[in-house]
This record gives sequence, structure tokens and C-alpha cells, in this order.
Amino acid sequence: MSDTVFYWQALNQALDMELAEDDSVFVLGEDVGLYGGSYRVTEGLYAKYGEWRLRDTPISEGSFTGLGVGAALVGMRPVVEIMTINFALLALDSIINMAAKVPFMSGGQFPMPLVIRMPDGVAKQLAAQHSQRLEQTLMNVPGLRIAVPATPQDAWWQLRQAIRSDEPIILLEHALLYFSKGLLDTSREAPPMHRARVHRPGKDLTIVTYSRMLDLSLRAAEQLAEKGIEAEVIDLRSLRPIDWATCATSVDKTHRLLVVEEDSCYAGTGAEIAAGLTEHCFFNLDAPPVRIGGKELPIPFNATLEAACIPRPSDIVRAAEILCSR
Amino acid sequence: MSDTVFYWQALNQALDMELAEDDSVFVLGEDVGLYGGSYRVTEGLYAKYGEWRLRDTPISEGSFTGLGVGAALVGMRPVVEIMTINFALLALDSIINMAAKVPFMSGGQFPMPLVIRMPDGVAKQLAAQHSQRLEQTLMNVPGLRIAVPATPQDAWWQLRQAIRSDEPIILLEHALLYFSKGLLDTSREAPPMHRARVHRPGKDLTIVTYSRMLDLSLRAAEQLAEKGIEAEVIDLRSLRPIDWATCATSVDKTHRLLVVEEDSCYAGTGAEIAAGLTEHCFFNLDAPPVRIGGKELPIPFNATLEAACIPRPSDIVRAAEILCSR
Amino acid sequence: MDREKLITMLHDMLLARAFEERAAEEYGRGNIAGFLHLYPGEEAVAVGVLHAAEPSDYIVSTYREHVHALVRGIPANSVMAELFGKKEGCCRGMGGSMHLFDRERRFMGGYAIVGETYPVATGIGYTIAMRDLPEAVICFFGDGAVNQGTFHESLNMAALWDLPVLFVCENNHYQIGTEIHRHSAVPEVYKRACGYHIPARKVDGMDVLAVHQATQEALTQIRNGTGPQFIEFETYRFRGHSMADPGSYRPRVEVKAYEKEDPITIAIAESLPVYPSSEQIAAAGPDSIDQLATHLDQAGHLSSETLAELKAGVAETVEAAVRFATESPEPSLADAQACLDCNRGMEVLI
Amino acid sequence: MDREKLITMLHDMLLARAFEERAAEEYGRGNIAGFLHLYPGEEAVAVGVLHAAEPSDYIVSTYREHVHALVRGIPANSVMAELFGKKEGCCRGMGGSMHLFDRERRFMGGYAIVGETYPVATGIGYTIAMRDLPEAVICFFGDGAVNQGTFHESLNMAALWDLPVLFVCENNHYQIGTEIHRHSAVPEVYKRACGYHIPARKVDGMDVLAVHQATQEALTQIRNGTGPQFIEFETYRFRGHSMADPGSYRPRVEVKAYEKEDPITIAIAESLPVYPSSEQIAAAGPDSIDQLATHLDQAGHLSSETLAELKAGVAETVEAAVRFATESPEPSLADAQACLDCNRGMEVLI
Ligand SMILES: Cc1ncc(C[n+]2csc(CCOP(=O)(O)OP(=O)(O)O)c2C)c(N)n1
Ligand SMILES: Cc1ncc(C[n+]2csc(CCOP(=O)(O)OP(=O)(O)O)c2C)c(N)n1
Ligand SMILES: [Mg+2]
Ligand SMILES: [Mg+2]
Repeated sequence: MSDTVFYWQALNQALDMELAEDDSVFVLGEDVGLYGGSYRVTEGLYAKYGEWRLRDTPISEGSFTGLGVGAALVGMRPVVEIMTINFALLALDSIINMAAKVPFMSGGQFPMPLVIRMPDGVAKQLAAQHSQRLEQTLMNVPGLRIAVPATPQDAWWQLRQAIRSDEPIILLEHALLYFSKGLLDTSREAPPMHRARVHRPGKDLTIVTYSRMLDLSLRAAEQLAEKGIEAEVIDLRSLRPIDWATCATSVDKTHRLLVVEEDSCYAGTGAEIAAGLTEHCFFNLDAPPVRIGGKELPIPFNATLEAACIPRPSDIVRAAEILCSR
Repeated sequence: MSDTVFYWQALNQALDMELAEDDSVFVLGEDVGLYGGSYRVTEGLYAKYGEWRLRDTPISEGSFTGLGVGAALVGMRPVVEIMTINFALLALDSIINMAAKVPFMSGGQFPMPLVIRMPDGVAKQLAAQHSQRLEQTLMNVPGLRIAVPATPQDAWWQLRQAIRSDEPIILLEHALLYFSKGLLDTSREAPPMHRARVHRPGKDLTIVTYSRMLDLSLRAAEQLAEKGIEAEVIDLRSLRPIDWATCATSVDKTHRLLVVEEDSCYAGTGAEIAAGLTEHCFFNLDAPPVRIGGKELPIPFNATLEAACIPRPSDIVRAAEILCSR
Repeated sequence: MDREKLITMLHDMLLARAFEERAAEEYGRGNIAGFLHLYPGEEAVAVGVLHAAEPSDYIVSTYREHVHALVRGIPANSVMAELFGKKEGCCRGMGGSMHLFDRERRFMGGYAIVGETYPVATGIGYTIAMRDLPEAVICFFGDGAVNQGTFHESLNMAALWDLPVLFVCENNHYQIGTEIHRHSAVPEVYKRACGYHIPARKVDGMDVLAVHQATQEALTQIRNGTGPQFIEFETYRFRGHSMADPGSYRPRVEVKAYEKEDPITIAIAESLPVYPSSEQIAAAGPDSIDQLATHLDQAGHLSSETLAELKAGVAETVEAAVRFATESPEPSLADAQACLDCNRGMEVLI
Repeated sequence: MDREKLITMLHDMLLARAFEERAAEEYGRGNIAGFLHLYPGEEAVAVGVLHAAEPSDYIVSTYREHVHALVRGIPANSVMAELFGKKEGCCRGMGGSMHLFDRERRFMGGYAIVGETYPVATGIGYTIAMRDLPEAVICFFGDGAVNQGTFHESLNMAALWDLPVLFVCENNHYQIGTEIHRHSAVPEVYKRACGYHIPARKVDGMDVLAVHQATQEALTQIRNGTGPQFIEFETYRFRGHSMADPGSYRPRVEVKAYEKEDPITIAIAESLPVYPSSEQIAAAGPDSIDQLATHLDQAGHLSSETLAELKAGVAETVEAAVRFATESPEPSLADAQACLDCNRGMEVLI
């Protein structure tokens, strides 16, 4: 039952199961079919399910995402793959002004069982136009759910939950996670899709993070432990909604909050996390919440600068030390 | 010199002056020419400057915004009008992945003297698809500036500053402000574009707001004054960058912060304002900052529900009273 | 076509006109607010097209869709109540004038962002093709909407995969205040389907019989599995773009010409291969309702009594609709929340 | 064409090939990372087109633009240094392989989001037309890019306002792994310009002389003020889409055929009105560099010594470029900030 797999494999297995179980599920996007997906997520599925269920599309992000909306209206369960989130800038009308709003505007007549999957984040020297995040853009939209699996197990669980749900759900899969490995136990029951998970218990500060920054935060936590600081590390798993209860319980205990995100902090995901938890835990906080995130720059192509523009474990360690000394 | 004018007239005069002074300025958008603009902002200018400088476009938001980027690359000063911000969802690639990034990606070779103007906010029963805000989407983008004039004077100042600047600048003009009136003194010198303004001094709490919510906040402040609570009301005027100094000075004095925004709070503009000011003023705060904003719903068409979905002065008063009692 | 169907079509056109004129009045009274885009002048398109469709077909429309909704069979009561933003409106007051939906009648929505109808229709068409069903999708859009990128993207996909979509352009010559020659490099809209090898033609949108026949032919083709079809209907709106628009960018003579009945000159204009000149427009342009009534009359189908009855009938329907809308309760915030949550089935998701 | 120009073109094609092959090697060594899209096989297009352009014309390109940049005159040193992400790269290491810019040479950038080149080129064209200047804009894009909405939107505007833009499609038959018949309802790309009344033709993109002549003709038309032109160049990339792509979706026989020189069969394929069948492809497909060299040789223009000299010369240029890139310093965070702030002139804005 339990196996070590790549993140992309977990997604691939999840898709395979859902495609097999429900013939209203179909996948569409650029090179998801014959090619097998740029990150191998759909590998082997085209041969198995054929071109109508693994549909290679032209480069028309706005419309093929909207096509997913139309198909969902008549009860299909489309899984739209946008090759990377950078191209989702062309599909935001379909996502925000159609998928998220039609169930509401129609007076509740039309559920929207649509899944949109895409890699996001800063990968390796893809330069400014290909290093977009957009998480906060989507977070602000009532009607959407956003899942951010950080492990193969979560990727498997959350993709299956998303496909089975009647809500429009965005799955953000970090580009650098596809080839990371982890345990996948297909017999374990899934927690609710939005439930945050305490990955490491601690008493001195709470680190709230998600997606690829989880791994970095855990590494930082180990270094902090050597210095006698016990960080509690929480993986949000979902950005809309946020599981405030799990986070607030931790902050109320540790009295200190460090938010780690990859994107530039200004008006980013961490702003909501910090503001929301300040509302929940203000009187238990010993110091102002600190946000660690990307620099206020488009991502430079140069490798050294690129690395300097997003958080490194050492940045997290340093910030945590300062925070704990206040 | 000083005159009472409509907000749209202030913008109209600003455009007229800049068009007259610099022949590299031109305006483009749907119905900005012959028709004179859906909110009258370009009235009379087509007759005066001709079709090349007041260019009516097809319904092609993605490309005519990108056309502005191309023209700015060769030194023009295009003023793109997107009829309403709702349609900017179709132009975000041009704004975020082109206008904001080209100066940087080109290694600093190409400044981007581009202005993009658009009405945003909830108007009167335009329903969910036409009641978009998107402010926080744009705020998160390094390389952009965002001005949010709340008065005719600021509209006049900030549009002229934006046109003269070599940076890509977004001007968000609230749809319900066009037909509001205010003083315009064309002889006064403009403050820096991003400078926040204390519209009303007070000592008991700080209300930070912008755009149309300024007027509502000022009305709430008057009601609060009658109850013995003196609110200091700050109009941000700019969302990127935010003038932290002006805001923090006030919060350090009043010890209480109330943020008023029109959009839904979750991951909205107010999240950054609250998180940022908490970082600046934590040890001077007597209570957690409070955010007042729109409900977590797409905007309903029904008038009563629409009104209930965005802040009203009474909501602000109530929140301020509770905040001051903590 | 049998007499009954013709009379039904005339009825629907009369109802459409009466409903819209009344909506304008109610807007004036403040009972309707927001953007209100009316249809007078274009009735022949909605009626001709939708009477050629089967109940199992799907309809995707724009913000100018009251008449599409009515002709499709959504009761005038529930359309008017939606315009009033009331709870008994077809979208419980959440959608309003620009967003009419009706699941039962496969009326898949009014979309207010220009260009959204294409991908939605294409997605429904994809499903039909995948399931190999005999249904079709009818996708409405205006002449201005043709310049949106989704037109290009969606028509390419629809043609590439032979999807059963009928693309219906309501060419009323204007994108708000911008006349078609000023917004389209190729003002003969149907010619723009050439980039996708989609069979396309132009049809007189003021002649309901021509509209009906062209639609039937196209739907027959589609049901044969040959992929999408495209029809441009040339028509005209008698009013401004929306209630907020005085329409002063249009030459008076042009509007007048279209308002005047003249079936001979329209026939001339119709036979022209390109868009008519302003002189031709000025000389042509019938009101399509009068045209159909005349046709029925001359064919001995319609007595003046029947016409009077029809008119009285639709007046009553509209009057009743306004009463219904007025009396309908307002939706509550809890109703709004329920609409948003309509798709929350899964326990695992909170 | 005079001998010198021909030799220069051959030189540029050889440089292009050598530069790209070396870039692939440096990628293998880890000196270049990220997406690296190479041009071997397509050299005739960049060289033929850009040698027909004036220095005062503007060039807008994609992520597969190293060769466009080199042929336009950006020194190999500064292109290679940019690929290495170094400070002396043409964009100071901020842009990288997909974002080459050069203000002086009017090289207006490589854009990595498919479909962005159209509006940028249209905006530059708008400015030229408004100012009534004799310049033109050359806009590059691939066959896959033709399905992006901006294609449609921008071509409509360019045609509507008679803008001086030459739209150049580099049709290499693939959108990454998706062959053109699977992404375009009308696979003859040039025919898609019909929706905008833009004069369009298809030209053999493996024959640099044909490319050059077609471009000259189109630019002459454009400078006459008649509006945009469109040329589809049929070509082929010998490598995968990018260094990350093994290209296993392409039949071996197809790739082999294109790699082989055969000027007679290409002439046959060229004369076909439609896209060639796989058999025809298999039978055709020359390497355009060999083709030009043969032409020069047969015309008595090129001795084998000259050819050897040219080859040695470009090898040296590329070697020097790698040395330069290797030795160039890394940019600092302060440099990055300065790039972002390049447009901060106004004191009023902080
Ligand atoms: C993307 C987008 N841009 C602009 C608008 C504003 N707008 C509403 S209707 C309209 C004109 C549409 O013209 P056409 O497609 O011819 O339809 P008609 O109104 O004439 O029926 C415009 C520009 C919009 N709703 N959506
Ligand atoms: C909007 C967008 N969607 C997807 C991609 C990913 N992508 C990069 S190149 C490419 C294929 C482009 O094909 P084509 O236009 O034929 O150019 P070629 O690479 O063959 O030169 C794709 C899908 C992208 N960069 N931008
Ligand atoms: Mg129209
Ligand atoms: Mg290609």
C-alpha cells in the first residue's frame, strides 16, 4: 500500500484512478496527451484513455479554460492543466469571472465541478515571465478553493478530492516539487482538503508555510533546534480557505509567528496569514508576526540572484532567531 | 484657479493638458474617441486631437493594452483606458508579464511610460461580473505603481504625474466617483504621487482607507465624533507603494487601527495594510487591527444585498466603537 | 411552415417587443437598475433561431439576452422578476438582467464579459461530441464581440474537433458607439470564419423566416456530425446600446431608415454581397415584426382580429410579469450564501 | 544579390548553427540553465528576413531568438554572456535566453509568453504610422502561437489602421509536441490572415534566397503605406523544442528527411498548395545552410577555401563568446535593483 513515489507519479496515479472510475472526468491542456505532460503528470494516460479524455489543446489558455467551464456546466468533471501558472494570466477571466461566479450568478442552478491544475513558483532560471505565483490573486476570489499540496501524499489526496468535488478548485503544484519523492499510502483516509497539518511540533515559535517552502522551513527548524529553538512548522495545504483553527492553536501556544512564503511579501499570501492570525491571536503574541518572502523584484535570470530573491533556510533561521529574541 | 468640478472633468482637463503639451501622449480604448468615453472622461478630445491621439479600439483588451506596451517601448506615452477593471482580467498578461517586467528583463534598457486607467469597484447593480476590484492582484507586482485618487484634485494631480512618469502606472478610478464633485485648484503644487493624506485629525483611532471608501469613512468619523470618538482618517492615495510613514505615525499616536476597504477582506488590500502596520506599530497597538470590507460573496445583483455586501458608514461606526472599547 | 408555428413566432416577437419596452419604462421608474441592454429591432434573430432549435439543444447568450430567454420559454414572470432583482427571478435575484440562466430549459446563461460565450459553448459542444449525442449548442454574440481573442481560440478548437456548435452573430453594426467599419478590418463578419474552415453565411436578420430557415439548415448540418457552422444575421437595434446610452453617434437618418418598413428595398440590400452603404441603409430597413405580420396577412394566415388578440395577449403577459416582479419578495443574504454554496456537496471540504 | 551579401548571409547561418550547437554543449556543462530553445534547421528564416530589413526597422521576437539577435548584430559575446546570466550580457543577466533586448539595434525583445509579440509589434507599428515614418516592424512567431487570441486581436487592429507590420510565422510544424494538424483547424498558416484582409503567402523557409526576396517584397509594400503583410515560412527544427525535450513525438523518418539535403524534392513540396504529407516530408527537406553553400558554389561565388575560412571564423567567434561569457562577472542585487528602477525619473514619485 505504502510506496515511495515522485510527486508527479502521485498525481498521475490519482488522475488514472479518477479517469477509470468516472467517465465524466477528462483532462485537457497543452501536451497533456501524446507528449504525456511537460512534468510527466499525464504520462501513459493518452494511450489508455484516448484523445477525447486526454485532450491536447492549441495554445489558447483563455478559451480552453473556458471550455472547461462549459463542460462543467453540463456535468462533466474537466481537469484543466495550464502548463505553468504564468500562462494563467491569460485565463483569469475564465477562472475568476466565469468559474467562480456562475454557480452564484445562476442562483445556484449550476455547480462547477472544475479542477484547474498548474505548477507555480520559481523553478530554475526560467526568468521573470516564467516565475509567477499569483496565489493571492486567486485567494481573493469568493467561490474558489485553492489547494497547495507539498507532498506526494497530499498531491494524491487533494487532486482526487478536487476532482470529486462540485466546486471550482485550483491545484497549485510547485514546479520544483514534481521530482521530489515521498511516501504514498493509498489506503490512508484523506483529511479534509483544507485542513492544515502540523509537520513538526515546537514551543518557541510557529512557522506557517506551504508548498515548496515547507521543506525549507523544516530544514530551518532542524537548524534552529540545534540552537535550542523549537519551531512548530505548519503546512497550510489550502490557501482558500485557511484552516485558522490549527494555526491559531499553535500561535496561542508559541506566542510567536513567522510566515514563510516564496512570493514577494507585499500584498502576498503572507499578508492574509499574518493579518488573520493577528486578529485571532493578538493578545497572545509576544512580538509582531514576521513575514519572510521573495524580494520586491521580478525574478532575475542569473542563478545567484534568483536564489537570493526567494527565501533560503538561512533566511528563515535568521528571522526566527531575531523573532525569538524580541 | 480654484473651481468645483466633477471628478471626470478633472481627469478630462488633465488629459487635455497633457495631450496639448506632449505629442507623444495618446489615449486608446473602447469608445474613448467619437463617443467621448463611457464616463465622459475623454469628452471633446477626439474633435480636438483627432483619431490617432484618441483611438477607438475593438473589444480586444489583451492586445490593445499590449499595444500600449509596444508604443511605450519606443518612447510614446500611451494612456490606455480599460472600460472597467472587470475587463482587465483579459489584459493582465500585458500588464503583469509585459509592462511591469520589460524594463527589468531588458536590463534597464526600456523604461515603460505607460498609464492604464480604469474604473473599479462596486457601482450600482452591475452584478458579479462587473463588480470586480483586483487591487491586490496588481499590488503584488514589483514594477507597477498604483494610484487611487479619491477626489477631483487628486485625480487631476495623479493622472498628470502618471503620464509624465516613465514607470508603468495604474490609475484606479472608482466608478461611483466620476460624478462626485470637489474643488480643483490647478495652481497648487502636487504632493508626491504616493503620499498618503490625513483628511481628518483624531486621537482615538486611525482609519486607513482609499478611493470611494474615504467619503464613507469621513461620514463615519463625523458620527463617531458625536459619540466622543475622534478618528484620524487617512486616504492612502497610492496602493503601491504605500506611504507607511504617514500611517505609522498616526497609529503610533492613536494605538488603534481600523482598515476600511470595499473589496472582500480575505487576501485583499487591507491584509497588507494591517500586516504592514502591525509590523511597524505592534508595540504601540492596544488592540488587534480590524479590517472592514466586502462580504465573502460575489456581488449580488439585488440592490439591498449589493449594499449589504460592501461597507456602509454604520458598519464603520460599529467596528470603531468596538475597537475603541477593547 | 404551418400557420400555428408562424403565429407563435409572431407572438414571441410581439412579446419580445412589449417586454423590452416595458423594461425600459420600469427602468425609468427605478424598478430596474444597472446596465439594461434591450433588444427592439433584433427580434427576428432570437425568434427565428430559437424556434429552429430542439428543447435538448443548449443556448449560450450575452448580456442582451432577455428575449433569448423569453423565446426559449423562461416565463416572462421570472425574467421580469430577475430584472427587478427579486427572489422569484430565474436566478433568485443574484444574476440580474445580464445573467439569466435556466437549467431546465438548457439556457446556459447570459455572460456579460464580451467574448465569454465562445468557450462556454465550445465546452458544451465538446461534451456532446465526446458523448456522441444528437444535440447542438447555439452560441450568440455581437459584431463587436468578434474581435475578442476567445472568438479565434474557440472557433479554432470547435473546428479542429468538429464540435456541434452553431455560432450566431447578431450583427447590429455597432459595438456600443463604434460602427463596424471602425472596429473590424473585415466588416463582413461571416468572412471571418474562413480562418477556421467553418461554413459561414450572411442572412437577413430582419426577416424571421430567413433566419429560421438558415438556422434549420445549419442545425441539420451540425447534427450530421460535420462540425460547427456560422451564421451572421444582419440586424439593427432601435435603441441605444443600453439605457445609459443616448445613441447620439448614429446618424438620425440611419435609425429612421431601419425603423421604417420597406420590404422591397430590404430585398435589394439583402442581395448585396457586402455591407450596405449608408445610402442603402437609409433607403432600406424594415421593422421585422411588421414584416412578419404583413407576410401572414398576405398569405391569409392572419386576420387583423388575431393580430389584435396577440397584441392584447402579450400586453397582459407583460403587465402580469411586472405585477409578479413587484410582489415577489427580496432575496436574503442567506439566499445569497446558499447560491454560492450550491456546489458544496463533499463533506471533506468543510 | 551581390556576392558579398550572399557570403555574409552564409556566414550568419554558419554562425547561427555554431552558436546554437555550442549553447547546447554549455547547457550540458551546466553553464547555461533554464529553458533553452535552439534554432538549428531554421536559420534561413532569421537570416533571410533580417538581411532584408533596414537598421531603422524594429524587430520583435520570441523565446527562440538567439539567432534573430545575432543576425541583427548583437555581438555573440553579449548574447552568450546573457545566456550565462552574466553582467556583460545584453540584458545584464536579468533576462536570459528567452529575453534578449538591444535598444540600439531596435531589437525590441524576446517574449516568452506565447502570443505577446503581436501586440508589442502592433504598438510599435501604431507609433510609426502616427508619426508617418518610413520604418517597419518585423514580428516573429511560431505556428503554435497562431492560435493565441492576441494573434486575432492584433492582426485585426494592424489591418484596420494600416500599420506597417510584417508578420512572420516560423512554421516548424510543431507546438512543442503537438503537430500542426492537431493544433490548427486550418494548418496552412498563411490562410489564417484572410480574416483580416492581410496579404499573405507561404514561402519555403529552408531556402534563404526565397526568404530574403519574399521579405523584401513585403517590406516594400509596407513602406508604400498599404498596411501589414504576412508571410509563412515553412521550416523545421532539427532539435527538440527545448533542451528539456527529447522530441520523441516526431517520427524518426521525418527528422531524418529534413536533415538530408535534396533541393529537387523540396521544390516539389514547395509547390504544393497544402501542407505536405508525411511521405512528402520524408522525401524532402534540405538543410538550408548546405543549400545556400551549394548555390554559392555552383554560381562560382564560393570556393571551398572561403567556406573553410567562414567556418573557422564562426568557430572562433563562438569560442571567444564562451570565453567572454565565462569571464564576465555576475551581476549584483544592486544591479538588479537598478534595472527595475531604470524608469524612475520623476522626483515626485518618491
Ligand atoms: C471584455 C469586455 N469589454 C468591454 C465590455 C463593455 N461592453 C459591453 S457590450 C459592448 C459592445 C458589444 O458589442 P457587440 O458585440 O456588437 O454586441 P451588441 O451590444 O451590439 O449586441 C462593450 C464594449 C464588456 N462587457 N466586456
Ligand atoms: C501562453 C503560453 N502558453 C504556453 C507556453 C509554453 N510554450 C512555450 S513554447 C510553446 C510552443 C510554441 O510553439 P510555436 O509557436 O510553434 O513556436 P516554436 O517553439 O515551434 O518555435 C509552448 C506551448 C508559453 N510559453 N506561453
Ligand atoms: Mg453590435
Ligand atoms: Mg512551432
